Amino acid sequence: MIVAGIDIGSRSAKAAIMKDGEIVGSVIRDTGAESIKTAYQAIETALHNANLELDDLNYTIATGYGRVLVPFANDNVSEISCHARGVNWYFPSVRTILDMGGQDCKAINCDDKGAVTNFIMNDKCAGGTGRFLEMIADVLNTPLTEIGDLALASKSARPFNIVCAVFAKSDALHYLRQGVQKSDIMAGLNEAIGTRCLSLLKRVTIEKDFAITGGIAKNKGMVAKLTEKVGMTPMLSPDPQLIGAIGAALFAMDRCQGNKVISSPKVNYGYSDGTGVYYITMDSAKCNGCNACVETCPNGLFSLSYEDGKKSAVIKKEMLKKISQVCPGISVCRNQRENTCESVCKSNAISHSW
Amino acid sequence: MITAIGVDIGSLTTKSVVLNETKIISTAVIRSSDETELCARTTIEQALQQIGLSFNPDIKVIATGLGSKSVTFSQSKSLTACLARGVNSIYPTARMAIDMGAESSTIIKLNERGRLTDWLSQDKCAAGTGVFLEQMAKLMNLTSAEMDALSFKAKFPPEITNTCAVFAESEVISHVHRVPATLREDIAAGIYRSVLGRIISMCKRIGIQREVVATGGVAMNKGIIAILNQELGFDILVPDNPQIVAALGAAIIAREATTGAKM
Amino acid sequence: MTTNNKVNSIVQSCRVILKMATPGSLPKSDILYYQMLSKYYTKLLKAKENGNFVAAHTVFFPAEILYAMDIVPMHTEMTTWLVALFLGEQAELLSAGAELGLAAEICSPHRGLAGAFLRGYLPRPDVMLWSNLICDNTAKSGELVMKLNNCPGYFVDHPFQHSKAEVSYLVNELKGMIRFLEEHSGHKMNWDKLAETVARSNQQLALTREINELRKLVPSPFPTQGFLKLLSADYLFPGQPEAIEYLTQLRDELKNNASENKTAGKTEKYRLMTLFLPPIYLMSYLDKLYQEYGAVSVVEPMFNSRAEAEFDPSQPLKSVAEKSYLIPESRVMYGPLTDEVVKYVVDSATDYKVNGALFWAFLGCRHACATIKIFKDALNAADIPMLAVDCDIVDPTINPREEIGEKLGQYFELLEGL
Amino acid sequence: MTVSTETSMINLPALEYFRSVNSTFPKNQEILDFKEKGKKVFGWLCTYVPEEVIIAAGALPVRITGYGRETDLADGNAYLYINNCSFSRSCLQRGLRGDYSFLDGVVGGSTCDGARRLFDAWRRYINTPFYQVLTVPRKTTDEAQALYLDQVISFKQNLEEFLGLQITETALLQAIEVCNETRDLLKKLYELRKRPEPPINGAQTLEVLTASFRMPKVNFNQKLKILLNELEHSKVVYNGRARLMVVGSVLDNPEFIKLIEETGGLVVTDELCTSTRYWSDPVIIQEGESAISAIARRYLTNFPCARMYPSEERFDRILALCRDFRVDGVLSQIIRYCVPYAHDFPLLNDKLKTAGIPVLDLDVEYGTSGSGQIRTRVQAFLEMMEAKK
Repeated sequence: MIVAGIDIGSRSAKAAIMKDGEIVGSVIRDTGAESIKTAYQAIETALHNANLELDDLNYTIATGYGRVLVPFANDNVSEISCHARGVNWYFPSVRTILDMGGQDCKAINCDDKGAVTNFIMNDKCAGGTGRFLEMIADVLNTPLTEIGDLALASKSARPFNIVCAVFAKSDALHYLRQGVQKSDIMAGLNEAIGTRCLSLLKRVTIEKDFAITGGIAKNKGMVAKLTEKVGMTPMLSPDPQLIGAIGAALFAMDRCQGNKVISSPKVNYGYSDGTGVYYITMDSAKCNGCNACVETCPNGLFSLSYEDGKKSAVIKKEMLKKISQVCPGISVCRNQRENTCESVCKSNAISHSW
Repeated sequence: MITAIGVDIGSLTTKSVVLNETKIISTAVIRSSDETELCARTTIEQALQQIGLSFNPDIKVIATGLGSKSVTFSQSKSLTACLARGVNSIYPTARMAIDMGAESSTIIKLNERGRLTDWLSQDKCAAGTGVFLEQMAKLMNLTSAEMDALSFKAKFPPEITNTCAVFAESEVISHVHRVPATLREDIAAGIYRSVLGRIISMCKRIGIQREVVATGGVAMNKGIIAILNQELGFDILVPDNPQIVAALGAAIIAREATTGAKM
Repeated sequence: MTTNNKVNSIVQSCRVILKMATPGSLPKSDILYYQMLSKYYTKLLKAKENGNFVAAHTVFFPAEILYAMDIVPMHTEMTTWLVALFLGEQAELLSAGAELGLAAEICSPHRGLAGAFLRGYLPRPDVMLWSNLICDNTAKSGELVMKLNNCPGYFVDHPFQHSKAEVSYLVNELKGMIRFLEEHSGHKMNWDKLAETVARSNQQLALTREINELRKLVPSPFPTQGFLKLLSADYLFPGQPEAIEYLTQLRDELKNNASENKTAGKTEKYRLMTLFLPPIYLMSYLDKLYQEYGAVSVVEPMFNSRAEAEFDPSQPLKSVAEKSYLIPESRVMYGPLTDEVVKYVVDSATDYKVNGALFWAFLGCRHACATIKIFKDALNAADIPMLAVDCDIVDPTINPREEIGEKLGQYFELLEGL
Repeated sequence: MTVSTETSMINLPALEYFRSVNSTFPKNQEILDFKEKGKKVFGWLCTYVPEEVIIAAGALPVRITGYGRETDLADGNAYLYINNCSFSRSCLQRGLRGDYSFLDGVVGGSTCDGARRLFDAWRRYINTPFYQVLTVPRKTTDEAQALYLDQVISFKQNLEEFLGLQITETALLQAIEVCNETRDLLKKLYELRKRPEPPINGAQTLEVLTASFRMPKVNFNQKLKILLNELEHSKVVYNGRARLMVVGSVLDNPEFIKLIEETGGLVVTDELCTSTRYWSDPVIIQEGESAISAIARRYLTNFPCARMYPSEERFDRILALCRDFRVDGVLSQIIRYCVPYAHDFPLLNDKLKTAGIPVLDLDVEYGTSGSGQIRTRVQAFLEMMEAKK
């Protein structure tokens, strides 16, 4: 059985291919502007590494910020559940997880099955997140991969009161001006971020074992700081950034017992941007293949597909990446003509999110 | 002959103004570096070179801005005081000034005698500062100047809802990459609006009073000034070289200290 | 809930201060002040073994009634933060509050208060008493504390406005509290004792007024942060002999200083109005700073009662109710912000001949900060510049003290320029 | 959820109408028509203000709300302070920008610090001809009720004086009748949501509630009757992965509920100033009691806000709602700096968890339509509940 988990994060996209419970291919790449393209590129590279093809996949689960609109995914699961599940696969004893992503930071509790029992997430401020560290690395002109080790060399950390990504930057500059060692600046920042993470962790229950996921787990300085703050040595998986994708793949595995696929009948097609996520949901379970939508849509978005003998409407493959250009959204469409894909669908199999 | 020099050390640029008894005889603006002391000296020397002179320690120097206290050859004065003095010397009728710097915005109020009576500055969060604007311009592969020029063409500026620079970044990116993409001029204007929203809020907090003057590097952007005028509902005054106003103020204070004569 | 009572630290600190005091190094009033503190907390510490009944209560609470009933009071906010300060454990108490699930937007003193009970830093009270003076935080604190100590409690509902009906409603609330206390403590209300207390409250008000008059003198003979001691005297021993003794001594000293033209600081260049509370953990730092610039706080209209009222000992309960309306906080901060209130603040500025006003914008206090614009506009109209300084009154991590010092420095420079 | 809001819109014109009423608020056609007739409009803020008295005076009560969406609060921040809740800042900004210039008066209650200061600033910087803030006790004892009656009577008298008319007993009785009918109809609407597969979802319900503060009650009642009838015959039904309840203070942006329901949950009930706390209890006139005293009692003893003491009553009513609507999980949406609700959270959280109902703590700004983060939190919450099953 071959399954895939794909994690479209705000800054990077990851994919993991699992064959009979073993990881056979994976990839980590930057998230481009169009999450759909990114998704395809990511999965294709991962499959390529395992010399497999898209059609070989029995089941795919998407997670992360762009999870709702991965066209080839059978379903999506939140990154919180996926991280817990992924960590549990490596370390069943873990009960407390800290995940630091590009723009957010999460504290998670889970049980011995890797099921989430409690979680908390940071709010509107990006202070003390992955992006934050990128900016700092930029100021100290030290590669992101090295700033961690930098802090370890520190003798006297400098205090940072603000964690505003941009302003910690100017504080750092200020210190540089005073000729403060980069290591001491970095150590100070780690202290500030560490405190922030700890207060987040305190809002769930801190019980052993403790694991750190996300890019941050590669940052030795932060890991040391967190070990000190939390008072537990964290479990670190070989590729902490991949955990979410692995978790998703594991969920995918559950979904197809044996080789029989129980896929969510609903698939979302659409696009996302900073103003929100926009998608059309097609429910193949409800669709009776009446073809009305295919005839009605003025932009020829739909076509009928035949899967295991059942006719059901889908969005044309060539249209997948053009939805934002082709479909104006149902409310607009409804005002333009009296028949829309939704109104003609007697079985309510089509719905728009915008 | 030279009577006094003022230096304003910003996070991005360092400015100096050289005065004789009656007027400005030279100015210089250089990029700030990590060594404050060196920075201050270099900009002064540059200003002096332009008029074929070199620095002599007898000249009274007053420095303001970041780390100005640490400069050995000068006295330090607060930015607000220098701004007030500078603004008043250019526009005696000014009652309020909006200084938009690289990493902080400061609003000052002056009384009819041109004395500083109130100020408000925000330096806790990057939203609404020069760096923020530069970052946003970069996202659209524009220089601040290009973004500014574009902003005039804006027809339907979108509302940039995120104030946190990091989130605003992804918001702008999304506008850029949206199909069909939001026009860059509209995005630019949208960014200005969100920045000015915060600045005007600060003005209202201490009470808007005309005439209002705009200073600081950001004020060199005609586009942002145009929108500021719109939002305020009246035209604000912008000196020819808004960047050096604080340095000018520092210089004047220095001269007053030496000659006791007021400009 | 653990029991590691830390109130002792207050008593010890007072003892140390008093021990180190060489003749003349501390004014007699200060000695009385620290004796007052240690007396209050010794009583609290000994309460259990003396078989006393302990009632915890929130800020601006009519403790007169407790004294009249021979019940040992525990001022929760003040006790929490004295402990935190003397032990430097602000962070600990705040994170304890967070563990309880109290959001960061909740005022830090009250987050810490709950934290202090969770950690068992404060002794378990026999009952919890609280009221909605001065804010929603005070109004909501009680129930959580009751749960943490699992003790009974009584909430005194303080009405918003000062109408006849509202005063009698408040009197009724207090009656209810007395019934509640009699039932749980077995103590009877001693009305004569309350009457005496009220009589002393008149004396206390009179003394406060005298002291205020002295502070109007130029230069002011009264030290900048002294008003906090005035405040604590009323917090701990309202209408009690201890407060009277302290205030009398203080007044005499001030009279004396005034006659010898002694100033509070070295010089008096700037007379300041203080609005709301400065960060209490910065007091000594601020004192130095004020000295350096020759600034003295001469009036605190939000925290220093100078009401011209006379209470009627024959109506003790009504008097106690009326007193709660006289607390400036309840007029300036809790009640409607009428033109009279604004005028009261502006007039104080002129009466006390202030050059400028400092508003300590404690971000945890929503209703205080919301008045900044209104007071700024009113004071500026009277040509008095007002600076609002963002701060947290107990949490040092919010605004570094250098930053605050920098701002004050700039402000004094501004005053200089005028 | 199997059906999106829009689909069902097509068969529910009455709902469309309510939506149109909300879309142009505050100056919507209903209000303009009312003013056309030369009648007065009074803005009220907070559920403790008795609408009946305003209606009995022949005037239109309109609930003051903010923008109903997250937006730059430049003026709100300037005249209040960032640590006042975004709801009060949003309302004040609308006032400052003249959006409420059509109001002849504003009436509020001394309910929380945020509201008190909003009124202080409103009185000082926005001149609305009539202005009153009622003292609202935090208890519901007989004395408290007497005090509140005293306040309501003074409000009535001030109104009479301001409008130069008498508010008769009959007028009050009629007003009570209309308002009670609104409450009754809204109750019927909620009854539909108790079904295993309700004909209306949370986002749609919020549209109805929001419209109810923004038009004459008579018109509203008539429209709502039509809607109830439409829903009886509507073939569209909703079901979700879980039946959810939203608790908190003010919420008037349906987009927020929509986002929650997009993740697959179905919002079946709520405990908000803008919903159950608004319509729950009818005014009941007891033997030989005057209308005004019945009104005062109802408003003080109605479904309590977190400001009231003791909090148990609020908690118990939340638990009752959970039971009646068979709620699987509770979303606590607390607007930042809403201290009464923030303070109650630890206690409420305990109560619900002991009752076996999981709680998701969402800290939001007023008017938010929900970010990707909120979507993630809600989805994870649903997954968490499913994993427990």
